[in-house]
Amino acid sequence: MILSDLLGSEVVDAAGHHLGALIDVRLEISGAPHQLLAETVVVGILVSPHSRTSTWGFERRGANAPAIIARPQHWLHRGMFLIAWTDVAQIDEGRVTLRDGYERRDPVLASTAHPH
Amino acid sequence: MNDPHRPAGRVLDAHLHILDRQVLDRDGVPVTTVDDLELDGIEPGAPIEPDAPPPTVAAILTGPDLATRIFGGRPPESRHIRIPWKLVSEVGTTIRLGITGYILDATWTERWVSEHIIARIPGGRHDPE
Amino acid sequence: MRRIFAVALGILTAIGGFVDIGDLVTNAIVGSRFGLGLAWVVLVGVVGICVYAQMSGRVAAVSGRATFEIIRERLGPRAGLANLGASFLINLLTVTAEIGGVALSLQLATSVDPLLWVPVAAFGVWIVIWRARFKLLENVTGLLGLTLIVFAVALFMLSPDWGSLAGQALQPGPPADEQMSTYWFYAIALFGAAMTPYEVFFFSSGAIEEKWTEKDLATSRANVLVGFPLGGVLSIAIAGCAAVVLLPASIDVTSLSQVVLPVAEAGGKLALSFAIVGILAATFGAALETTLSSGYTLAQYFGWSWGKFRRPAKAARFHLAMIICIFVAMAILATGVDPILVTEYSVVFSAVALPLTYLPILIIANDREYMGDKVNGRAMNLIGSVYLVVILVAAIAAIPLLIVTGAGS
Amino acid sequence: MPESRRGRSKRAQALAPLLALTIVLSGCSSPASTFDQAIGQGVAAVETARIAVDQQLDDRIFPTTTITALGDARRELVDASTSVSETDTSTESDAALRTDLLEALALGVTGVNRARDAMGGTGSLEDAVPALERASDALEALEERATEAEGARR
Repeated sequence: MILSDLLGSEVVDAAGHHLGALIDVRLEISGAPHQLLAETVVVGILVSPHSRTSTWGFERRGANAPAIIARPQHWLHRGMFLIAWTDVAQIDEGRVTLRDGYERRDPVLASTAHPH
Repeated sequence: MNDPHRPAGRVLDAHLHILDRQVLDRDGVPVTTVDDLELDGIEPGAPIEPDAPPPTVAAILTGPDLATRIFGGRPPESRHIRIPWKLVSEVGTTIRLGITGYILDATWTERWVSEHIIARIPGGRHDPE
Repeated sequence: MRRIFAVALGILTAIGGFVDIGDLVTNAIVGSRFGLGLAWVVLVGVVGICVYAQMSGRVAAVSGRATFEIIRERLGPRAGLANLGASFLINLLTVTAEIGGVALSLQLATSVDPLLWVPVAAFGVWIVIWRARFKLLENVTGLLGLTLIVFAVALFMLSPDWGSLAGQALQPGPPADEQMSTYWFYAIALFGAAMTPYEVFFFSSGAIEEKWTEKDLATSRANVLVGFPLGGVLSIAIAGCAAVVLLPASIDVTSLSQVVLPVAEAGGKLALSFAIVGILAATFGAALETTLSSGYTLAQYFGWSWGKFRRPAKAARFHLAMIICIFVAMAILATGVDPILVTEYSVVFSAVALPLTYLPILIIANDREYMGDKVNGRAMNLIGSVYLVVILVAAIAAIPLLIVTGAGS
Repeated sequence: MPESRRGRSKRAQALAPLLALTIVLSGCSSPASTFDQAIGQGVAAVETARIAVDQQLDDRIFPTTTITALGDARRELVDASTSVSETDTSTESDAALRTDLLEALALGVTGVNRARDAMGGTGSLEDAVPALERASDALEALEERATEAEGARR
């Protein structure tokens, strides 16, 4: 599976109700250790109810400067949430189905400040 | 292991932090950009077992994947140029590889242009003065 | 001492490097038609390029990432490609205009048909890019370009009626025989000439060529904040000269020979020789910068190995792309198209393409993952946001005005 | 290049077909505006030539620069004549204006050519001055006439 096939997919709940669009895939560098870097695993998907465009990172870090860009971005992606991979029931072409009783989680990324 | 509330390692978002970033080799020489990522362990159209292991990042894709990401469609399987994810040593504002980029498939056009054109022009192999 | 020298050199090259064929031609045209009535645009443009260059220089020094890498990373491949296409084409137009400008200034010195000079100029540009060290190339052309100060000297020697010049500058608006739309068309052209994106691609990639770190930020700030405004003063002086000598004789500038007439009027052959050397150096320097910028933008978008600090064989596609650009520019000039006209179009389209290159820099300059604690402050974000609006308005208005005014004719 | 390069409006059309539309939209195709533009172009060229010749007589300019400036001026004059000759008119006064304008532009070309010849060693540069002055006067008179005609039309 290729990442860009997932991006932009419609996300629906178990009953088929539209929830939003998949705009990113959350990863964690935490799997089995490799020679150089630990395995990178998928831990969840980010769903935006109102827009399929990129967030330019504004939603996930609580970034709010400069306001002229941050405000429209926050508005465009209002109500964005994170779904744990364990809540994903099935992936089809252009469509992601969640399990019954899925949980909407906070999408904000813990600070990974890391200049180069 | 994959409860997003208690991350066990570094957490990042694939699109935001990896896609379209520069890939540099061990010596800091640009290799390519991340045109796409290959994920292992997702079977389209098949239900995901609740206890199935989570998908993993398998490889950085480059070459024809850029064109298909922009214009749509999908390159044939054989046309993908892959850089296995296990060669990655660091993910920051760039993706660093732990090896020299010169031997990778991803740099064959660079090698070709270098050997057949640029190196043949006088001065092409020398440092600027 | 060494440090003071480095700062002084940086400032001088920034002054010389600010003025290129676009600034020369557009300012002379505007001066000959509107006097100093558009001088305020140069001011707006200079502050804009300071803001833009300062941010991208800081991003490059702190994160080690050049402007077009960031454009692709933040906007994604599609918007990035649209941006690349536009920036690259405008760059190509600008390369063409600059090489044409070199040929025209050689014509002023020799009266030999510029078409014969085009291949010479193009070869000169290539060989310098191929062989010369980055620092050398930047400093020599920047310092020689400084002789353009003769335009400011000439303006004083012409002893104009300063009161009426100030009046033109302080009461902006078109003169009676010009239309409002033409006035605004040239306002955008002048803005585009001052804020050409290639300057920023070159500036930020240059920071990486010279391996800047956070320590160099103060130097970079001084270069930008002193050098560019002085370059702006030079631009206004060019417009002023045209306003004093050409405007009263109702000469609308259409050629480079007209641009230097006021200098000869004021200071005779000595001043004229300074002006010709200055124009030659400024256009040649800008030809180098724009050619390099086309290589930078392509390489950074596709993730090729680039940079003059590498030997050509280690940045092969980068060098090949630049060679192709120079050939295309030569081919365009060989059709006999007037470089002055190419220049006029290139500055207008620069204004059109600006928002997409400016936006990602503004975003990244606020991104802590890239910048750590060197992110934009409040004041910088305020002025950065104001300029985002200015740039957007100019870009949206440019094409309609181009059509309505028939390119200012 | 100088002979193949053309004046502003013509060159614009050659560069981009889009500009044909442009010129229609901006109303540049009416005889009056073509004439206005040609007069402006002619005045600019003749005045440029006069300044260059004056500076040459004062020895303030390099001969190479003078020759270039004269060449550029001639190109503009020829281009203005071409666009005027190719204009259809619908009134007597427009037709008369066209004739007089072509005459004035031809005077300008004569003056510029005389100056170029003098730079090449044939004849004296002083002789070019009166010719250029005549062209300048003629164009100025036409400028007034065109303004009056415009006033009458309104």
